[in-house]
Formats: sequence, C-alpha cells, structure tokens
Amino acid sequence: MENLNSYLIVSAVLFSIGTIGVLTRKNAIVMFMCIELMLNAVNLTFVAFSRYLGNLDGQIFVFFIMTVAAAEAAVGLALFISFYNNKESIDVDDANLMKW
Amino acid sequence: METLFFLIITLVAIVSAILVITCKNPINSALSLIMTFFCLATYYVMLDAPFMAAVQVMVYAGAIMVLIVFTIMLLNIRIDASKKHSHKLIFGSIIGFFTLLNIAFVLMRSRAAVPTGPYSGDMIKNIGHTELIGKEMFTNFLLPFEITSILLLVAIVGAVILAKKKI
Amino acid sequence: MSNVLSLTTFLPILGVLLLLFIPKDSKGVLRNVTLAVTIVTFLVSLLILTGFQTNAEFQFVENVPWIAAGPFIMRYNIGIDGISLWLVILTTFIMPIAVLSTYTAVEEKVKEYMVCLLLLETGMLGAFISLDLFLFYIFWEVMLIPMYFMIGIWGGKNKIYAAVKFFIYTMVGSLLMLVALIFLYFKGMQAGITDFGLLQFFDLKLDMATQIWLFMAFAFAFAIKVPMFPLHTWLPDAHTEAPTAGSVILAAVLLKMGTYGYVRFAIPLFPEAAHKFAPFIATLAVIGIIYAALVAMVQEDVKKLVAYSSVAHLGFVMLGIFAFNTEGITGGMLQMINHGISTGALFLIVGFIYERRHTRLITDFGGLSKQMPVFATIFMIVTFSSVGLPGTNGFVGEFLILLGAFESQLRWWTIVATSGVILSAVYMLWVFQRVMFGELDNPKNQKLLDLNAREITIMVPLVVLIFFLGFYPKPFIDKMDPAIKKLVAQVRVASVNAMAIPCVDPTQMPAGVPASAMPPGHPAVNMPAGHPVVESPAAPVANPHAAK
Amino acid sequence: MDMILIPAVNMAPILPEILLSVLAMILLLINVFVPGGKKSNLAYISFLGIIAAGVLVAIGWGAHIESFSGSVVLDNFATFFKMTFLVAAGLAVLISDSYMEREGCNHGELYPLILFSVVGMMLMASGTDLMTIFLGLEVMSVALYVLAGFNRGNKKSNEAGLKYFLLGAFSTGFMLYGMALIYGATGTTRLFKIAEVVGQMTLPTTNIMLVAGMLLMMTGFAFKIAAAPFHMWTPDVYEGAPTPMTAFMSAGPKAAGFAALLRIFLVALPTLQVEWSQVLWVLAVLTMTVGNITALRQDNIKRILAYSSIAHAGYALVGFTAGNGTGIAGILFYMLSYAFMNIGAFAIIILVTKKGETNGNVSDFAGLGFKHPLLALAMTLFLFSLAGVPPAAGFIGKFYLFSGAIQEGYIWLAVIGVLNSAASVYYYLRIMVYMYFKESTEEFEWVKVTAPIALAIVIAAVGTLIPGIVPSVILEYAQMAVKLI
Amino acid sequence: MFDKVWLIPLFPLIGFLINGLFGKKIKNEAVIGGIGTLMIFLSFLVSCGILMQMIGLPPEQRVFEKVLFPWIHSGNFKADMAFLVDPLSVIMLMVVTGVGSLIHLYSIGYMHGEEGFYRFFAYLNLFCMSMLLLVLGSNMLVMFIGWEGVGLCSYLLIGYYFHKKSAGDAAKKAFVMNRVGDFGFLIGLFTLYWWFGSNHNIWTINFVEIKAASHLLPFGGVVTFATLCFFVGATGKSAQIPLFTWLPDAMEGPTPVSALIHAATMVTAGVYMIGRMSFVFIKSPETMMVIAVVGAATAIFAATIGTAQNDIKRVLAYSTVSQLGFMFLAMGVGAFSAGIFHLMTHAFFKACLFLGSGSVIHAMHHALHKIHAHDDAQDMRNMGGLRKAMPITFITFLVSTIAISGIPGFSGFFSKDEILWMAFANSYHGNLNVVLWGIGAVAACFTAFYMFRLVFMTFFGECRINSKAKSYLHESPLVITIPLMVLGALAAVGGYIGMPKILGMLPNYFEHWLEPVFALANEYGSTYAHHGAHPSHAIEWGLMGLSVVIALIGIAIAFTMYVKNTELPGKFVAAFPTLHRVVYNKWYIDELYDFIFVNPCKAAGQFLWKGFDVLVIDGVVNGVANVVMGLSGIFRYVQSGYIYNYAFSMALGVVVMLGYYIFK
Repeated sequence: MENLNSYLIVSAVLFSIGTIGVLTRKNAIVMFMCIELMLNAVNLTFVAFSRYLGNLDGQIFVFFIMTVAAAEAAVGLALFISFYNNKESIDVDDANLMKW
Repeated sequence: METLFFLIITLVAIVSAILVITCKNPINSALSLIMTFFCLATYYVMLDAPFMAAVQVMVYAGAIMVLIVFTIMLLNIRIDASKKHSHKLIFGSIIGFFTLLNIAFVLMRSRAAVPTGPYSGDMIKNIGHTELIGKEMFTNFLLPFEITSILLLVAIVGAVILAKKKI
Repeated sequence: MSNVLSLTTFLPILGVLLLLFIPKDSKGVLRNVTLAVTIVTFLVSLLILTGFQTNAEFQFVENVPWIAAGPFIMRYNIGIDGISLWLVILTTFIMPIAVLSTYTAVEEKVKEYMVCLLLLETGMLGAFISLDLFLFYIFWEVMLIPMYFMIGIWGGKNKIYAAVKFFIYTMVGSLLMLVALIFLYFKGMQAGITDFGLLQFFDLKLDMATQIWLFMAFAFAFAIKVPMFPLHTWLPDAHTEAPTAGSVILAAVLLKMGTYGYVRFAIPLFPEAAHKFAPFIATLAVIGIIYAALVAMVQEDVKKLVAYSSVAHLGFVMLGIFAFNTEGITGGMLQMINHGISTGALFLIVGFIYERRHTRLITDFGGLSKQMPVFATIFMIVTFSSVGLPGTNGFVGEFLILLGAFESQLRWWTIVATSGVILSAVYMLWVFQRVMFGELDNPKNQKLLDLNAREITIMVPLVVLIFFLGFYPKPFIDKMDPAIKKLVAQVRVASVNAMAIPCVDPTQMPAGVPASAMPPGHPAVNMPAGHPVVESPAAPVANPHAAK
Repeated sequence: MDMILIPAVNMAPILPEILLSVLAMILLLINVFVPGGKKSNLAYISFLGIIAAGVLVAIGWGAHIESFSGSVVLDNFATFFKMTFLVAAGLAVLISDSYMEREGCNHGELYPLILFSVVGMMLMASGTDLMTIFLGLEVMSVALYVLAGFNRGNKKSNEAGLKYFLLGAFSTGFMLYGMALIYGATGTTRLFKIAEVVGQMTLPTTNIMLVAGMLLMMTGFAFKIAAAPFHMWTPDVYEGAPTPMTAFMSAGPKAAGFAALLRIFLVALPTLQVEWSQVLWVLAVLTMTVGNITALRQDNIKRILAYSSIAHAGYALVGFTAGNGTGIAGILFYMLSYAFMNIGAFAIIILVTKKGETNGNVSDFAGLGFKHPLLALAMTLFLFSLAGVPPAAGFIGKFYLFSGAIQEGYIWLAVIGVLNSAASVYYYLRIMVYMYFKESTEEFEWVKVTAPIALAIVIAAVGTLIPGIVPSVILEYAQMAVKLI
Repeated sequence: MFDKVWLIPLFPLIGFLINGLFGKKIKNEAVIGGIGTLMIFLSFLVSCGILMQMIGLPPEQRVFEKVLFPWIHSGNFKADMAFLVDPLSVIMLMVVTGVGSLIHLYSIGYMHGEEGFYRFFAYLNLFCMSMLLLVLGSNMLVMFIGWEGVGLCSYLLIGYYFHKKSAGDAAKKAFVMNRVGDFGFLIGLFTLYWWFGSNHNIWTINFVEIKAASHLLPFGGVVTFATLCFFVGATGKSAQIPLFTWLPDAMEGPTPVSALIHAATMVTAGVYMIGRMSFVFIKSPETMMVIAVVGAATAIFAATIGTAQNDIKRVLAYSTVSQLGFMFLAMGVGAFSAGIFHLMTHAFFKACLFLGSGSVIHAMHHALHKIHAHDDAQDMRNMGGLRKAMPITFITFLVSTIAISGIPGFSGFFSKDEILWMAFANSYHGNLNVVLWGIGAVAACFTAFYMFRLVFMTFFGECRINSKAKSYLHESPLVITIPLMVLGALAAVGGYIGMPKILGMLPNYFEHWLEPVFALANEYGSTYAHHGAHPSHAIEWGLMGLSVVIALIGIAIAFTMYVKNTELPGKFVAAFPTLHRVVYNKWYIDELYDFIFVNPCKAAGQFLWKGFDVLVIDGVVNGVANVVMGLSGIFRYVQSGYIYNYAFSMALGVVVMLGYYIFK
C-alpha cells in the first residue's frame, strides 16, 4: 500500500482540477461534472484517511457523499433541463438576467 | 510493483481529470470523468475498501454519469464553441493552482491523527469489508443513513417538479 | 400621583390610540382631540411642577425591572430633578402651541400628522425623564422617527433630502454613543454596577484614556443634536423643509436633547474628560456663535435665518455649560428654555406669513407692519427676545452664560462670544427691517390679514413667558439651582482629582491659549489673565505720569 | 454472519423531524390523490403541522438528550433554533399560497418541500456529528434548490435555481474537503470526540490540517449564511426565487447555517477560538460593508433586501466573533427576530408586486403609505427593525450582538458595525421615502390581502414589536439556550 | 418719599401699557396724549418730592437703596431689581422727567394727525421708563436694562416712519452701534465682577457695594481694561468717536424724539454712567486720558461736520455729538460735576433747540403741504426770514443758541466754561491739559459759528421758501410753544445754580449737591494728581474772557457769511472743494465703516454660507455619502451575474483564508 500522503496529493490534484474546471467552464453540465470531480477527490481523501486511521467513519461518510451526489445530480439535471426549456441553452453565460 | 501500478493509475486519473475540464464536447468530458471514477475505484481497492470501489462504480460511473450523459444527449447540447474567455481561464487556473498549493502545504505540514482505529487491513480482509461497513452504518450512523432516505425523496420530488413537462 | 411622570409621558400615546378611532376625514375633531390631549398632558405636567420639591434629589422616581438578560439589566427607571423639570414642562407647554399652529397649516393627512406629533411628545418626554441609560437611548432614537416623517411627509420641496439627512446624521452620532454606552456598562460591571441606572455611573472612577474615548463618543452624538459647528448643516435643511409645528418642536425641544445630554450624561459621567475638552468645545461653541451669526446675516430665506440663529444660540448654551460653574450652567439651562420659547415663537411667526404668502424669501416681503400691526408687535417682541434684550428672557440666559464663562477658564472665549451679541442684533434686526419695514410695495402683501384670534392665542403665552422670564426668572432658577449646584460640585471634585488637568484657578490662563498669542504690551489684553493682584492702592502701579 | 443489532435509540430528539417528514409525505400523497384545484388546504394543513411541531419542540425545552450514538442531541440550543425555523416556515407557508396562485405555479409539492427543508435545518441545529449536519444541510439545500427554481416557467426563478444549485454544490465541495481534513486530523466526525481529541493536542492552533479543515468547512456554512466573499449568489437568487421562498431562504437557512456553525465551533473547536474569531472578524467586516454599501444603489426591492440580508449576516457574525454568551445569545435572538421582520417585509412585497414579479422596484412603493396605511405601517415597522431603530426587535438584537463584541474588547468591530448600521439606514429609509414622501405615479393595483397573508403580517409585526419592547420574553430563552451548549 | 421711588418708572410703564394695548381703540388723540403726558408728569412730581426730601437731609444720608424684588440669583451672582436714590440720580430724574414732560406735551401738538399717534406715545412712555430704570438702577444690571431699553426705544422711535427705508436703516444702525457699546459694557461688567469675586470674594455688581470696596481696586491694570470696556459702552450710547455715526442718522425719527432721546436724555447716559462709576474710572489714569482725548476729539470733529450741513436737524445732531464730547472731556479730566452740570444745561438748551427746529419744520411742512410742494421741509436752504412768522419760536431758539454758544449770563456759558477751565487746570494729564483746553476752545468757536449759521439761515434774511407757501407759514399752537418757552427760560437761567465760584455771585449749589457722590473719586484722583502750582484766579479770569471772545468770533464769522455777505459760503466752497466735500460728507466715516466692517461681514457671511457651509461642510457630509454611493456603484458591478465569477470569488476567499493561515 502506498502511504497516506500519496493519496492525499492525488486527491488534492483532482480537487484543484475540479476547481479550475468550475471556474473556467461555461457549460453548466460540465461545471457540475467538475463539482462531481471535486467531490470524488474528497471521497478519496476520506477513504485514504479512513484506511490510515483504521476506522470506517470516513468510508461511511463517502457513502453518504455519494448519495448526496446522486440526489444533487437528480435535482441539478432537472434544473438544467428546466433552464434549457426556457433558454434553449445550458451555457451559464445565459444565466445573466439578474445582476448588479 | 504496487508503486508502479499506483503511478499509472494516478497518471490516468489526472490526465482524464484534465480532459474533463478541457474537452470541448461535454460528452467527451463525461467519458473522461467516468475514466477518472474508475481510477478512483481502483484506488479504493488498493486502500482495502472493495465495497466502496463497487459502490463507486455503480453509483458514480453507473447511475450518476449515465444520468449526466443522458441529459447531455437529451438537451442535444452544442459543442462548447462560444468564444474563449482567456482571462477566465487564466484566473481560474491561478486560483486552482493556489488551491493546490495551499492544500499541498497543508498536507506537507500537517499532522494527521494517531491511527487508533480497530480496523486494520487484516481485519478487513478477514471479516469482509461490506459487513464491517454495514455494521458501522446501522449502529453508529443509523440516523444519517435514515436522513439519506429523506434526501433522496426530496431529490425525486424536486426533479419531478422541475423537469416534468406537465404537472 | 406617584407615577405622574409616567402618566405625563404616556398620555400622548393614549391620545394616539384615541385618534385611531376617529375617521380620517373629520379633521376638526382630530385637531381638537389632539389639542385636548396635549393640553391635558400639560396640565398633568403642572402636577409635577407643583409637587416638585426644591432640592437636588431626583423626584417622582419610578424604578421597575424591565429587561434582564445576559450581562445586562435594564430598568424602567425614571425621575426628574431641577434640570430636567423645566425641559419636561417646556415640552408639554410647547406641544399644545405646536398643535394649534397646524390648524390651518396642515390640511392633508391630518390624522397621521397628529399621531406623529403625539408620538414625538412621548419620545421627547421619555428622553428627559430617563434615568436609565438604555431607556434614554431608546427614547432618544424613537424621537427621530416621528420627526423624520413630519419633515418628509409635510415638508417643503427638498424634504426628502432634509429628512434623510436629519435621520442619518443623528443616527451616526447616536450609534457611536451606543457603543460607548455598552462599553461604559461593561466598565461599570467590573466595578460592581448592576444595571444601566445612571446614578450609579456617576460614582464610577474611570481612567483618563477611557473617559476621553467615551466622552468623545457621547459628545459627538450630542454635538450633532445640539447642533454644534461644524456638525450643524442638517439643521438649516431640516428646519427649512419641516412644517411649522415640526420646526417649532425641533427648535424648542429636540435640540435641547443635545445640550441636555451634555448636562445630564456627558459631563457628569466623564468629568475629567469634560474638563480636558472644555477649551475645545468652547472653541467650537464660539465659532458656532460667530459663524452662524455671519451666515444667518446673508440668508434669503427667513426660516433658514432662524435656523442659523438657533445654531448661534445653542453655541451660547454650550459655552455656558462648559463653564462648569453655577452661573454658566444655570444660564445654559435658562437659555435652553428661552431658546425654546423665542425660537419656537420665531418659527411660528415665519409659519404665519408662510401660510399667508407661501413664500419665505425675505425679498418677497417688506412693509408688513402697516398691514399687520399685531403681527408686527409680536414679531418685534420675539425678535428682541431672540436678540437678548434685557427685560426679555433671552437676556437673562445669555448674561448668566457669559458671566459664568467669564468667571471660568473660558475668559477669552467669552469675550469673542459676547461679540455675538452684536451680530445677533445685526441679523435679526436686518431681517425684521426687511420684512416689516419699508414700503408695502408688493401687491400680494397689501391684502394680507393680520393675525387671527387663534394665532394670537398661540403667541400670547409665549410673549407672556418672554417677559416673565425676563423680569422674574427667580422661580425657574430656584427650582433648578440645587440640582445644578450638585452637578457643579460633582464636576469640580472630579476636576481636582484629575491628574493631567491644570488646576482650574480662575486667574490661570487656560492651557489652550498661549500668552504669546496675545499682542504684547497691550494692557487691555494682557491684563485680566495674569495681572498681579494689587491689594493696596499704594502699590507701585503703572502711572505714566508719576515719573514726571 | 452475525445479524446487525440495531441499538435501541431514543427518538425524542428527532420527534419534530419525524412529525414533519411524515406530514410532508402525507401531503405528497394528498397532492397526488387530490389533483388540481385549490392547494390552499395543503397550506393550512402544513401550517397546522408546523404548529404541532412547534408544540413538540416546545415540550422538549429544558431537556438534554443525546441519541443515535451521539449523532444528534436535544438541547435548548437546538430547540431555540428549531423554533426559529418553524417560525420562518410557518410564515413562509402562510404567504405562499396567494403568491403561487398568482404566479400560476401553485403545485402541491411546495409545502412538502418546505417541510423537508425544515427537517434538514432541524437536523443541522441538533446534529452533533459532521455527517448528520452535512446531511441535514443537504436535505435543506436540495429542497431549497428546487424551491428557488420552483416557478419553472419564470426565467428568473429558473436562473435562480441554477445559480443556487451550482454554487451551492461548489461550496459543498469545499466544506466536504474541510470535513475530510478535520476527520484526518482528529480521526472522528463526532463533535464531542473532535473536541476531546483537539483538547488533548498540544498547541492545536499549529495543527495546520485542523485549522485548514476548520476554514474550509466554514466556507460551506459561510455560503449558506451569505457571508462575504461567499455571498455572491444571494442577490441573484433572492431576486429570482419566488418571493415567499426568498423570504424563507433569507430566514431559515441563514439561521440553520449559524446553528450548525455555532455548534461545530463551540462544541468541537472551542480551543481554536483565537483562530476562528480572527477569520470571523474579517468576514464580519467584509460582509457588513459589502452588503450595506452595495444595497445603497439597488432599485429592486428584493435585491435590496438580499443585500440587507447579507449585511445582517455580518451583524450576526459580529456576535459570533465575540463568541461569548452575550454575542451568541444575540445571534439566537437576532435570527428569530430576523425571521419575523424579514418575512414580514417580504409578505408586503408580495402584495405590492404584480404577476410575473413586475412592479418590484422601490419606486413602485410610491404612495403606499396613504393608500394602504396599515400595510405601510407594518412595512415601516419591519424596515425600522431591520435598520435597528428602537423599539423594534432588530435594535435589541443588534444591541446584544455589538455588546458581545464590546464585552470581548472588539470595540472597533462594534464601531464598524454601527457605522454600517447607520449607512444601512439610508436604503431602508429610501423605501419609506417612496412609501410616504412620494405620490404614486400610477393607479395602484391592489392585491387582495388574503387571510393567511394578513395573519402572517400580523404575526410578523407582533414578533417584531413585542421582543423590541419586552425583549426578555425571548432573550431569556436565548440565554438559556446558549448556556447549555 | 424715598421708598416710593418705584412709582417713578411705574407711571410711564402704565402709560405705555395703556397706550400700547388700548391706544388703537381709544383713537382720541387728546386722551392718548393726555395719558402719556400725565404719566410722565406724575413721575416728575414724585421726583420733585424726592428732591425736596433729599434737600432736607444731611449730605451723608442722601443715599437710599430700594430693593423691589430679587431678579437674577444664581450661584454667587446676585442682581436684584433695585433702585438707588442719590444726588446724582435725583438730578437725572429731574432732567428726564422734567424735560420729558415738556416734550410729551409738545408732542401732542407736533404729532397731531400722525398715523400711529398712540404708538408714538406708547414708545415715548416706554422710553421714559427705560431711561428712569437706567438712572435709578442700583446695580449694573438694572442699569443695563435701562441702557438697552432706551436703545430699544430709540430704535422704535427712529424707525417710527418705518415705511421709509432710511428710517429703518437708521434705526437698525442706531441699535447695532449701541450694541457694540453694550458689548463693551458687558465685558466691563464681567471683568469687574470677576476681579472682585476671584480676588476678594466680593461677588457683586451693586454700585454701593462696589463703591465700598473700590479701595481694593488697583490703579490701572485690570481697572483700565474694565473701564475702557465701559467707556466703549459709553461711546456707543453717547455717540462718541468712533461710534457716533448713528446719531445724525437718528434724526429720521420725529423731532420730539430727537429732542428727548437724542439730545436731552438717552445720549447722556454714557456720561451718567461714567459719573455713576467715577470711583472706578478714576482709578485708571489711562482710561481717564482716553476719555478726555476722545471727548475733545469728538467735540471738534463733530463741530466741523456741523458747519457744513444743510439739514436743520442734522446740524443740531452734530452739535449734540460735539456737546457730548465736551461732557466726556469734563469726565476725562475729573470734572465730574461739571460734566453732569453741562449735561443738565445741555438738556435744556438742546431740547429747546430741537423743539424749536421741530416747530419750524412743522410750520414748513404744513405750508409746503398746503401747496403740494415736495421741497424738503428740513433743508435750511429752503428757509429764511422765519422770525417774523414765528416769533415765539424764534426768540426761544435764539436764547438757546446764545446759551449753547457760551455767551455769559446764559446757562451754557457756566457749564462750558467750567469744563474748559477744568480741562486747563486739571492735574491728571500732565501737559496734555493745554491741548485739551485748546481743542475745546476751538470747538466752542465752531459751535458758536454753526449755531448762529443755523439761526441766520433759518430766521434771518430773505424767505427762500416757495413763495406760494409763504402765506401759510405761521406760529405753532400753544401746546408746542409752551414747552419752548419753559425750556427757553431754563436755558437762559438754568445755569445759575452751578455758577462758578470765581464769579462769586452765588455759591456753586450744583457742585455742592454732587459733592458726596464724587468725593471718593476725587480722593482717589488726588493720589496720583500733580500737586504743582494751582493756576491762579487771574488765569481763570483770562481764560474765561478768552472763551467769550472765541464765541463772539464764531458768531461774527457766521454773521459775516450768512447775513452780511451771503456769497461768501459759496466762494468758500469753491475755494476748498475737497475740504467741503469731505466735511459735508462727514469725513466719509460711514463709508469707512461700511468698508471696514459692514461689507466684510456680509462678504464673510456669504463666503461662509455658500463657500464653507454649503461647499466644505456639506461637501464633506455629502461627499462621504457620495463616496459610499460611488463605492456602491462599483461594488454592484462586482455582482456580474455570471456564476463562474461568483465561484471565483468564493475560491478566492478560500485561497486567501488558507494562504493567510498557512503562510503567516
């Protein structure tokens, strides 16, 4: 088994990539995917810690995060569809009715 | 050997993650993301958490990503071809970089807790990961588990209310 | 009888409840009911006056628990002494007059107007009677609301700016005071003080730095309300835009909150700091006197002129208060009452002609004496009261202020301030001349009617008081005297205790004015400051001819 | 293979949650079987359910019960916050019906969603495990994402849902990462165990993983309470969401965010107070200033109240920074009064705006003061309370918040706070200026005041005024709630 | 009788209240005028009673203080409403009530038919009351009530014809200038009060108490400051340099007002005040010198202006200023009783002169009115030869003119000569005495000149009035001429009670009468006076003769220029145009004051208002608001509406927070 830090670093890298994705992409679905990527990075951290610490709390947490991700995916995608129905687009640039 | 394997997986994971955020076509992004998820599942196996790996593949790669891809197809989204926001890219990257930097520093200079838990690798191998997880979940984490049911109900209701053509 | 203070304070609220049941359109009933309520309030307040024992103690005290949560205990703690007594009476006295003044001036939204007036009365009375710092603060803020609406709804064309400026200006100051108040409470808590009761804080010993900060916060809030130069600019705007009754109340009572705040709170709570700041505040007061007078002189709008004259008058009050002696503070207190009467009357007068002509520009008038002799007479009396002619109320206050200040370390300030007496004559008489004297050449003015019975009824009590206070201020002074003496003693003891303050020897030059600033060799200037006391005429005093 | 023995659990701490969940599910069923027609009945039922839940919550006052192996607790702190959520939800339910009817999106699912989000909030307030809190937060959030975009035919509502969802999920990422780091640093997710571990650490403040975890986790809650710089979603979402939901979102989730954050910081990380109060200091100043200053130039009334809501989070953070009994009690008090006054204000906005949320500018309030004096009077009361002018509850709340800061020596923070408060007066006054000082330019279209909305306004007004005059009625409870945490 | 002293001011007060409140309803001029006159006459009677009683008392018992009621008591400060009866105040009482009664009587005729007749009498009564308060006040503050009260009445009466802008201006000017003086008075009061209080714990402003404590006062120093301040007050009230310009303008008021207020009584208040506090003033040699110099300078300065005026009342006004200068000169050289004496005689002859001029104006006005001409009824160039039409007026006027010119045998001679002699013989001002005497003598010469110029232009020579109006000129009614005759008689013989000792015919009753009042001052004075050789009787006789000669020279010049050779004035003007213009325009003092004080004040007011109040203060206030609003404008654009920007903000927040903790 690799040591804890390797996993943590990988997860950090993935988290950062996810962050960058959210900040740079304009397609709402891609943004959401990037968020999923961030959540997965967190999951990896949890599992790694869990394994290292020898308790399963972290893995349980991951389990719940996955549920949450699923729930969010359902609601989020419904929102996207609803948005798309109104705007014929899923580009967040088009979500600019309200500003200033 | 294991290290090499780890490195390869890592390489794949990071490259596919980068692809997620760089691919112009959302479908490609989604596929790359699935790739990343598989890599993560591999990590979970390496971390003695086979149950998590299974769930990862089923829930994430299976359910969530299918949903996403389905939506992308449904909405028939054009390729993300609108003009590039280079400043956005730059600033986003800088922030991402600093996020990474920060976290890296945190990890380098941090002290994780002293491992005190009872669940060693051997124990997991002996008893079985799924059973242990199940025991934990239905004893210590019963309430969160119950909450997820409500969460999923809310999500279902919400999705219906938002996306159903006619209510 | 024991809670007559509460009764007085909250009677107007009862009046508000009464008003709510009167239909909007019966304006006459609304007005009369409001008038009746204010008159009853005034009569009840007379009970306070008659029951008041002439001593330095707080009387009619009511002290019941109110809020007790966390570190704080607030109590409904009220009472009056000689200082607040007259301000309470002034308030209840001015209110019927203010109400009467609106009988024809306010035709729209009468109900709301009357409600505002009554709420305002409660707010003002509450602030004057509070002995609990927190309670005081509540009333202090509550007062703003009806006044804000009065300016904003029934005001002139620039009313919104004026109303918002009034509100925010005051709010900034009072919120900083709130911070200081809380800080003071925690300081007190360390010394064993258990609630916000004002009296306990008088005995609190604070170190100099704390006192200075707290004093600054309090003084800032009160200075805005007074208003002192250079924080006065909300006042001309507010006055100009406010309806007559609003201006009257603003001038007569609301501004007194500021000066009262100094007397009741800022000075006795932080006496050492007050001493330290006395030259500074006196400087601002004196600048205010001169400055406001000069600015008043060139105003084109009568109301604005009166507003600036208020700034000058309140400058006198501040000077008197910061003399820290009985004469000065008595003068200051009297001047508060006087200013309430005189300037209130001036605003009423401006209101009368505004109602008739719908203009307040001085140039639109001229020669009104011919057309309106009664008005002219009253205007003149009030003008001279405002100028401070002996025999009118204005003089007694001004004189005592100047006398007290001259006795104190503020001698040089007094001399400058006294010249404000000249300037006040200039601008008041000038405006009087331009409005009342000269040819009655504007055709619109030729049809003006003289004051009617109602208007005369409004003015007569004020005029009577102008002379009464001018010739026989004794009852007023006597009632407030013990309280003021107590205050002076409080402050004096503190000044002796203060380490960093030079002792307040009347012969000592104030630290703020270096002797070198005086023209050298000028006998008139150098003399009163540090001239050696010559006991016997045989002493070798300067006689230029003796050598010859 | 052994059977899993589910331990005996005490359901008492989550009785209200169970009640509300069951009620919500019943409502869903009713909605399915009684389709179409008026949905008012659902509103009434849920209002009654909320009252019933309120009774249940109230019964639990004074108890201290831990349950589910330390996942959840029943204490006064939780009870107080639960009451706040119920107040917010009850008022929101009352003002929803006629609005939704007007906007043509009166779907029966609204009420179950509100109830579910309340369940989420309650779990946040009573959860003593990071997982419980996280899941509560998600239940609340997911429901709110839907509620924000509930009027799906409306582009603004849609957009609001989208923004809220994306940004909410994004912040969840940070929060989870923070929780992961805390888990890594302490080896547990139970709050009291974290406190135990941290308590045994030498120099916990130098444990960078712990501190970073704390900060990242705080980010997520800061997002929910709309603290700068995590506040950016607030104006847009508040503007776009259906007004009753805006009202609900401004009161409920904010309080829930504070509840969770307070519990985590005070129970799990009190040893790090030096660290978090420093951050909160900065956040408080930023939040107040950004909220108030930006609000000055807004014209849309919902946006104004959105920025004002940001500013109020800032005030509450002032009390949080102090971290003492006074300040925390101030937060509790403030959140409750804020629910009253803000939802009250939104209720009036609902009445003034027209279909499709047009007519939502400040200038559309012109002349309200004399056309509908009672309504305007109520609005005035709410606005003065928001501005912190006595004798409204808002003043007492601010008084305690700032007192807390002053007590701990954060004088400058208090000074910045009051200056902000003074600046904020401007935009509240501006609404009143339009209501009273300006004549309406167009004939006012009168929205019928239905009984529920009138009831809501009355409740809100009473709830704003009474605690202002006799604050002890609530403050005492807030004090007790704080003591037991 | 002494304790009835409060009746004296009470009567005019009653008159004021009756006429002021009900005058408009009474309407009947006879009743109004009757009430007004009766009231002041009653005061006169009471005053006579007091005088009689006082004459019967030994000199040391002639001081009586009557406390009416406590007025302002605060801390150490005590001021009662109290009256002081002593020889000095009794003299003033007699002058004020006596002359006042006559002028009231005169006014009934003079003001006949004026709109606001009742107002006039009300004001006049009020004035008398104030003046009596001033005279009777036993402490500085009561005196100050009167002091400002007379200023008020002066304001009201000058502005009586309020529809005329000039009247309004003049009234305001009078009041403001008086206020400048009051400023000095107050500062002086404060200084004395503070000095006594802080140094000797004597907190008083009571004249009797100050007198008792006056030995504690140092010479010079603080006393100089205080007395100079008081003197500023006196210059304001008594129209001395530099505050004299209001008095000529005050002639805008009706003529009886000029006679009563601006000649006989109010303007002498400054002199009276110095007399009242002689024991303080004398303690400051510097102040005494200043008073003397200012008095002398005013005397000559006003006299020069008087020579060039054409308005009959303005000539008299400058004459008044000049005569007041003489009185101050007397005070300044320590000749207090001489000053008071001149005050009294001046009251007689100047009142007579003013009333006479009023009679002339009345007639002129009447005549011009009949023919609807708009010539100036007060311009002497329109008069001439009136002695035939108005014999009584002429005779009384001539008598008074002779008196003021200092022709022996008439009252003015005694008093003025006494002053000139004291100026020469005084032992306080070293070698300055000759100068003072010289200036006084020249001023006397000018006096004789312009007064006779006035007489000649008005009563002698050709009648220059519009010829049609000539037939309408006739003598005034009896109600006007009776006061003239009484005053004329007093002007002629009034001086005999104060005849200088050297003439030896009568003892100087006046000086003896005032002796107890001024004894203390003289005692203090003697401590620093030069005790050199006292000028001999011969010198005194010589100077007396010289002053008579000087007066005669003045008369002669006037006679030459305005009776014999009437072209001379024109030639003179042609020869010295600049001088004439400057003198005619009163040395441009008004313009100078406008330039130095009035305009800068207005400019400062404008600047402070528009420049400072609006621009700077409100600029800062609104500026803060605008900056905040501007910030708001910037902040709101941060809210771009784009999700990734919002996300960016959040991420940035996280990075900064983490970064701070990691790298700190």
